[in-house]
Amino acid sequence: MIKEDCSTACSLTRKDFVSDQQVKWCPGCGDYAILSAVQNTLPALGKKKEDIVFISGIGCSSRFPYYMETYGFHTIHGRAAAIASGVKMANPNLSVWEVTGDGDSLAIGGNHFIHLIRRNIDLNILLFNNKIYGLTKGQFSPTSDQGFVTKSSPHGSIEEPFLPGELALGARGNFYARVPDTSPKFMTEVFTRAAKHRGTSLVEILQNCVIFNDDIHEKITSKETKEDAQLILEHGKPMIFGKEKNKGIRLNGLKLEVVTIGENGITEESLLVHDAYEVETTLHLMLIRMALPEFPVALGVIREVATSVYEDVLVAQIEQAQEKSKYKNLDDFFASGEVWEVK
Amino acid sequence: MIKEDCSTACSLTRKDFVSDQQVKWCPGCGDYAILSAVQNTLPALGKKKEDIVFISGIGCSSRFPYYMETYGFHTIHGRAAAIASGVKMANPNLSVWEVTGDGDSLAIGGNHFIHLIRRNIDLNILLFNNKIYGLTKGQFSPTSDQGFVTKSSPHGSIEEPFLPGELALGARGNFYARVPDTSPKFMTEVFTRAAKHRGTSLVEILQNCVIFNDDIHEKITSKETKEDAQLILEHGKPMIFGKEKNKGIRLNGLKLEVVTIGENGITEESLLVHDAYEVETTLHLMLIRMALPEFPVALGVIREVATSVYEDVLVAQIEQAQEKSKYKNLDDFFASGEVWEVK
Amino acid sequence: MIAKKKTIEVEKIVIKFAGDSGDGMQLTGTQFSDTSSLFGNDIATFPDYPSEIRAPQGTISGVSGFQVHIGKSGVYSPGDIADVLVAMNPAALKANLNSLRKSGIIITDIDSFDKKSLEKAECLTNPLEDGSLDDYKIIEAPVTSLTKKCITDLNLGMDNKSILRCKNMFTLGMVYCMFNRSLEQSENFITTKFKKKPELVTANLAALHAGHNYAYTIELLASAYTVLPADNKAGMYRNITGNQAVAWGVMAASERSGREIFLGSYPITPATDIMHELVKHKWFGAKVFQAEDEIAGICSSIGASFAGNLAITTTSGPGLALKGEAIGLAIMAELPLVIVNVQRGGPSTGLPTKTEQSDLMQALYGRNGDSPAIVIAAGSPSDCFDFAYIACKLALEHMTPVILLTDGYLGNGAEAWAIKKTKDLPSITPSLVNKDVKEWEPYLRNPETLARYWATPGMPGYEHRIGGLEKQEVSGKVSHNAENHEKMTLMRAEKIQRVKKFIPHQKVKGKEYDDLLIVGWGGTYGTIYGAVTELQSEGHNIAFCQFNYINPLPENTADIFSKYKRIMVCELNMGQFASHLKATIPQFTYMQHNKIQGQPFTIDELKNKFIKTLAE
Amino acid sequence: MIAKKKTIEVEKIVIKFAGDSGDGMQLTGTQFSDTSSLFGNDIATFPDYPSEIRAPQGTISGVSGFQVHIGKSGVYSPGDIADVLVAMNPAALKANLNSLRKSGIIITDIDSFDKKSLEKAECLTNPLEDGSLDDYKIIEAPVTSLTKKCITDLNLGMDNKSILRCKNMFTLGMVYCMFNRSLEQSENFITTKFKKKPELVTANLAALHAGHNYAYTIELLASAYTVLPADNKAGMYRNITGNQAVAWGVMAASERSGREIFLGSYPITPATDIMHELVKHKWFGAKVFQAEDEIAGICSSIGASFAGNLAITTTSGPGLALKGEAIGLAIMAELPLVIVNVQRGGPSTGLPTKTEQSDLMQALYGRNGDSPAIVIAAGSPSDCFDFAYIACKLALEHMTPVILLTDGYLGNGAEAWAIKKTKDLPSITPSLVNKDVKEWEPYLRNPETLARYWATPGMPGYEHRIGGLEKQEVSGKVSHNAENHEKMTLMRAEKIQRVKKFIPHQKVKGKEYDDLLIVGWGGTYGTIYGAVTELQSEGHNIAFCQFNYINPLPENTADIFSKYKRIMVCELNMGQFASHLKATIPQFTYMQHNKIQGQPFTIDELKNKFIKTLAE
Ligand SMILES: Cc1ncc(C[n+]2csc(CCOP(=O)(O)OP(=O)(O)O)c2C)c(N)n1
Ligand SMILES: Cc1ncc(C[n+]2csc(CCOP(=O)(O)OP(=O)(O)O)c2C)c(N)n1
Ligand code: SF4
Ligand code: SF4
Ligand SMILES: [Mg+2]
Ligand SMILES: [Mg+2]
Repeated sequence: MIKEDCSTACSLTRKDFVSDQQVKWCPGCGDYAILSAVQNTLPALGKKKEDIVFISGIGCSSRFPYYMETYGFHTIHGRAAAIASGVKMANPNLSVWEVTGDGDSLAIGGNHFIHLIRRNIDLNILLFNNKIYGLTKGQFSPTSDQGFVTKSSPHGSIEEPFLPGELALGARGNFYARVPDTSPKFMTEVFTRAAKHRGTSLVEILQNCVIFNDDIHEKITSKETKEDAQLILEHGKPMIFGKEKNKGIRLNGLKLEVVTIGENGITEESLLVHDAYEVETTLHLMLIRMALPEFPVALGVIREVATSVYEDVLVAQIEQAQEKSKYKNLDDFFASGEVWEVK
Repeated sequence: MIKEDCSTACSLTRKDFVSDQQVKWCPGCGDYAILSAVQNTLPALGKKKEDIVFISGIGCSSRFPYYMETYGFHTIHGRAAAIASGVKMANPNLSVWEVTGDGDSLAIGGNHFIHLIRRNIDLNILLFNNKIYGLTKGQFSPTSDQGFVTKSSPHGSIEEPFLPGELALGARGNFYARVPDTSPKFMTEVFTRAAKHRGTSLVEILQNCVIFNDDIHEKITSKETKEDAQLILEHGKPMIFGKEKNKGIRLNGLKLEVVTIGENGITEESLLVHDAYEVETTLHLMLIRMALPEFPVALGVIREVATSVYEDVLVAQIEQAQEKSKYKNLDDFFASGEVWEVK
Repeated sequence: MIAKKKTIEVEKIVIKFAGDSGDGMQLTGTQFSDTSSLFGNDIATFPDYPSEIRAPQGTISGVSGFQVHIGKSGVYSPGDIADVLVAMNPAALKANLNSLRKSGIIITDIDSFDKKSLEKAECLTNPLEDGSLDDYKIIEAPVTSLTKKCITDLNLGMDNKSILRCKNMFTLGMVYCMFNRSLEQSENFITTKFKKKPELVTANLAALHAGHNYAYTIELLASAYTVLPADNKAGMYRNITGNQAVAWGVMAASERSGREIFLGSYPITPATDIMHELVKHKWFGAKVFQAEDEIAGICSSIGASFAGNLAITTTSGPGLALKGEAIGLAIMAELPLVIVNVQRGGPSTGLPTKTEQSDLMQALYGRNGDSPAIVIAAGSPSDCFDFAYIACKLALEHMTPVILLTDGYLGNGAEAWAIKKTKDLPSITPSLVNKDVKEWEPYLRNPETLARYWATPGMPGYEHRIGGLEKQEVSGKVSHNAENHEKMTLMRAEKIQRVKKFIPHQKVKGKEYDDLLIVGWGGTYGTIYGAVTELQSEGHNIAFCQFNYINPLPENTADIFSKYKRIMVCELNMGQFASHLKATIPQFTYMQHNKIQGQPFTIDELKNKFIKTLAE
Repeated sequence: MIAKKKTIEVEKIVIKFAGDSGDGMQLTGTQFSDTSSLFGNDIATFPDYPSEIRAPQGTISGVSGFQVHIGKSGVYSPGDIADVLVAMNPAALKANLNSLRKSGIIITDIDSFDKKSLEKAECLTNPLEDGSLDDYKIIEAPVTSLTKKCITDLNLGMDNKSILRCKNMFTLGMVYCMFNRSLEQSENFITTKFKKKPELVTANLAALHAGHNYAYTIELLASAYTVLPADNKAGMYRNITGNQAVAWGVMAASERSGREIFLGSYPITPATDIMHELVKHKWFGAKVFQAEDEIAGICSSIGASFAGNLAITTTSGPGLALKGEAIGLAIMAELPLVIVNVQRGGPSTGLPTKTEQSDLMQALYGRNGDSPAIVIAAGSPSDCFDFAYIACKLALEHMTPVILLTDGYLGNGAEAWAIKKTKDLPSITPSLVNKDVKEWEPYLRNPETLARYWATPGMPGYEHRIGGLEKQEVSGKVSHNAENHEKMTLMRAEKIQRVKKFIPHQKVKGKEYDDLLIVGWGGTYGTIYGAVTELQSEGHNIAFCQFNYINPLPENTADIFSKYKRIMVCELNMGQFASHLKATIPQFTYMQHNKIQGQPFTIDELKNKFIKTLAE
């Protein structure tokens, strides 16, 4: 059935982005909150519904497109980045979102992930990091901690986990943000920033899988500890956190340290001020690597650097070639070169 | 024909590692020097010939194993890392070398590359970086510079290149070194260090492809400029370089800078001292990213951090399980559990 | 090595719902049976209330149960023994365990297994942890907490107790999902029943859907595979699923061949359990590597094979597609490798939790070039043991990849397995170099099998290089020579054909020169067997042969076919084995019977088809 | 759309060696002809010295040449026109260009094209850059510098001049590699000739090997494909290689369908040149994406197709193996996609620079599940234009992946192409949604073709979701329903079978009811055609039909087959098309003639085979 073309006539609301499919995640799954946050984000972006595309791989998280009343493609495991790249190159006017999991993007899809980031195609990646393979019922993933016991690692996982942000910056990433699935407004803010950034935006969402890895992010997200455990970064603002808003991050030589304002002569001025636009990755990487219990976990937009966008250059090259072309049309071209006649 | 078992009886020399196959690279190709350096490295390692294995993918560089009188496997494009991982896990006593190109490891093989590094399996990767696909006759590769004109990028490549070292550290790498194919002794030294390091050792070799990308590393390697263009790192030594040995690298805030000893009160003490063993990647990454013309290019072992090795833990888990096992043998196990008898 | 006579019964299934008196099990059972009737099932039910009217909560005497027997037809009793037990607490589990068949499915509320409840149920240890349920398939669902969560989220202002009363609807939703039932009947029921209390309508519907979604998400499979061990030989038995059996078969092959196991794999439904099983057996020295993708899975195995291990990789359809290029490498390098493919519904992601036989052509041809491999298929869950063993034996003795096809139905299905002693299994003699022989080159061959002789890193004097480029015969060096390529291509083909001499002749069940020969392959064994034997006993002229060796086919295949008027190939796909037979044994005409519904055949459906065909 | 009558002549080839008098061309030519005689060739040579005894170096008058005509037999003259020209400097090139056939190969020393030499040769612009050689295949080898490098490295103490004298041996090594000749004869010659000067032996051998290795490394292909345009229709012509033709065919389809081109690809011999060609045409709006691997190549194309582009991916054997899973996705999503596979020798890495037809089964079956796609094959280089065009047309009109098979021989081979006007090509009407019709669902189908109607992002009101899971018919929503799966599987099969109604009937060359029908497919067209027509003109009862449509086969295929006593399938593999025919049209008996040498058939060899068969 063709829906009425309302997208141009009336202004869009959250509901316009809710599809008619029943949402099929486990009750309590963090994916619900993310879905909701995305649906809250889109209306304000000013994109028409028909110009928005969600592309996913395979995994619980990858069922996402079915629930969005936009164009959507639930593809194959690990390949969403490549498919989304094709969509965007084919039609640069589209707002393209890749929805993926830690297994989908960092296990089987790792190669497309790093290459997409390197190319800086203008896509938004929502990486649902629940540190587990949910859909296949609980094996350790490339972000699972060492020692993690799962069905496929009954003696504990042997592997060093990736930090998605670190890997992305190692692949020359220009936009990286981290948000927990427990903060709806924060998610919407960050998703909006990601959408507005031109180039590949990677948002890592700390997502809870209630079934196979419940509470894995609890230390970061629980009501009791979150203020001490989260450092919410804002560009241009000093790095302050804690229940009392009196803790901060300071640079000591080449390392970061947690300090308390008011102790040992520390003032707000002693603290680092977040600069998301800095081209050098040094400080961004330090922020990405901060981990509990020594440090709070850095959240928000950690890096946001504007640089040339793949498809812009592609289109420019095409336009230039068209301007300079000696052929008016294909027949012209076919008839050019060394041609002879048989009579 | 079975060769005589000389490897244990007599001590090995370079010649023992030269196979009977005619070497088939283009005259002048940098691969010759690398082959030679590897053959010079092996005798001193104290490994028997039969315990050494070379695994490669596909590419000019990947023909390498044919020329080594050891065990060797010239596999398929991009998969050497995965195959070498299997070899090492199957028999941890072997000294396993992966020989690969920038296309083989960073294009099609990118996923296996980052996962191997993350797992820290004790392999030595020799990455021949000629910034081109040699074997397929000259397309840009993931390390080619933006704007590079090739058969597949007649209007100039649009892509931001990877820095192999940066990607490896983003994938949690613990050993990374860089050497030019023009310095035979230096290569042998670095290869020896790589072989001795336990865990995944990545050596990026700046290799010249005379046919499709001649002199791409010339600014770094040419006799005239190399002393100013190369910063040769040695653990524990200050970072000095230059024809006059009077230039150095200093830290200024969070950035590196080139200074001249004797000017503005700079002495050797003002300079950074290389610490390859530092766990934090911050400074190593800065060194990896230094680029001409502003900076010299950092060469030698940039990072060498000892940490737990994948197959060590695997073997330990197996040994532990064997000790604790309630089954003496397989028949025992089959007959355990809920068993019943039909009479 | 085909498993002995047995009957497979898939059309009928007995489900027992059991819980505390307050858990609403009667209602749950009734709902399920009502829905099943609407679905077109024959049903018989048996409500089984606690004898005491108000027995203490959580005790065995307080357990209330409702048994439902459903089937396509011919259901005459509520069933003696349950196939599926839904147990809402430890007491319900304990009380009903003895009436659940071995290898049956237990669905239980993991949240109810706290210390107090266990004590009330008089359990000294937790049955979920003490190994006493090893022989069942247990589904531990967090019923209480998920029910709570989904209803609390709705802010209906309900108290905890009322919320918990919806647990039964959560369970019902799960069971509906497992048995492919529609929710509609129960939705209507709920809406009508609580008409006056809209919040209860909302809450119960939410729980029903949540349970359904939960089961859907974690891909619960109803493995409705009931094996009646009709005439088993005397001996020791235990239950085994097809996926377990594959793992154990490989372990046995490791023991007999003296080669260590290496499994490189990537999780994929329904094959993952093979990896889950094997990784438990580190005590046996099995090395299991969860790779970053299917390609790394097979490639690490190829590396391990090169290094001398018994190397395996396991996957399902889409994963096999990804492994094609690497299988070609193993064919060219002539290395032993076992590829287990647990087939599921395709194409593409298809029907991941359903069974199908549609990867046969892919197994035969899914890679570039003329690249023959051995393909075999197991016929039943316990058969998976035998054919995993044979796959390893053929790989190691013939120096080639072997593709073993099973399917979701076999992999998840369980069956009684006559416990084997490893020493009674056929011997395995890997094609290793003979160190006494001075002449060796990488591609020197055993004249009988054409297998090359395996020399592995660590062996002094045998250093050599191999690879994926065409090789000179004998020396194994790279060769671009035209005649040599033809020779080697024919050699690789002949090597696989020679396997015919090492596999058993195909057997037929039935009389020669009967009217109709039914041909099947792999996992449809049980149902076809059931249908044909029933027809035979009814006096029909029908015979049956089920293939386990697909490539090469057994030597006497054409011989057998020549003895029947008509041949009908039955399979769960569009006719892939029929195509294979047409291409390899073209002199016969093959009728086809295909089912492409992600479901196994049923005996009735086959019988009807066969009777009709016989009458034609 | 089968290309018109033509003769293909592959057994004979004319090579001209040309250089400065001092370059040793006579010796080089003699060496090559001597080696070729030893190889068993018939040869005829023609030395062609400069008229002036000591003409100035580097000038046209100083050019010395040596022409060699080699063939299996029947070489009676040194040849009128050369197929390959080895030109050591600009003068040699200029002097000999007019006696080189269009689309011939030029091997030249790029180091010699400096300003001075160009001036001496009276070239106003550099012919390598000014486009005047557009119609030839140019191999620019750095002969001088590589010769220097390899000899200098040996530290023989030779002066520059003596070193440069070895350039001819470098070139000779290259040519030996291209034509698969052994170096032995020339090695012996060098060793004997310079017996007294060991450093010259070393230097010349080094240069010979270096040239050989260089050619080997950069995979120089001798595309010995000579088309004699026997009876071309009147019109404008230009030369085209098969790979070029594929790119142009796609461009024409883009023009006629109004869809922009997207090509996602990863380099692989011998398919890379399609990408190289297409990327030149940014002026035409073609988007070419060099992906990180084959999987990203096809997946980016699938994304582009979803977004509404005419999407293509190109590869060769091992790359096709990697694309299998994604092809399945396109089949399930029912998206238009063209997959071009330029076949090479397999299995595995195999023989990357040789030709073969061994990916047919992979094209038909190389993915999981029952997953049919259209498979077509081009018959000659210029035919690649037509079939690339048809591939696009079928994909866009039938909403399905189409696999186009060509091979290394076609891809690198060149042929005269009758220049097409785009408006004369058949129209292409993509199966787009009709915006006037209010009823639309993602899997609503055109009743005639069964193609679904394509709605692409950017179209308001058509927002929808598709994916790789099985879909409900019409609505396209995810469905696990059993009957629906069967319905959809049959639908996908039927959709492909329906294509029969939209492709031409198969044609036969020859009389009905002849003794023997020769069947071929794809790139063997020219040679089989040549052999059969010669035999026909000699009065033999032989007919011939070459298939371009492989799946589905043309509707009248069985009809044709029924009219011949015997059918013989000739192909460059172990018999894959024969297997396909047996499986799809099982009622006939198919004889086979296979060649698996990485080489095309030759006319003589076919004629002999056919005559023998006719006599049996
Ligand atoms: C080619 C292929 N391999 C494997 C699978 C099985 N599979 C599906 S989802 C998945 C992992 C999902 O993990 P993640 O991406 O973290 O998603 P989550 O379910 O946790 O959201 C796997 C292994 C598949 N569908 N296809
Ligand atoms: C599956 C597959 N895809 C593509 C190719 C073609 N191919 C061979 S080598 C190569 C790239 C080689 O580049 P690199 O690894 O940098 O090696 P180099 O030749 O430069 O040493 C490509 C694309 C192949 N052999 N197999
Ligand atoms: S299994 Fe985990 S990730 Fe998947 S839907 Fe359930 S809670 Fe969410
Ligand atoms: S093409 Fe380049 S990389 Fe390859 S062998 Fe020749 S010089 Fe070396
Ligand atoms: Mg996950
Ligand atoms: Mg390279």
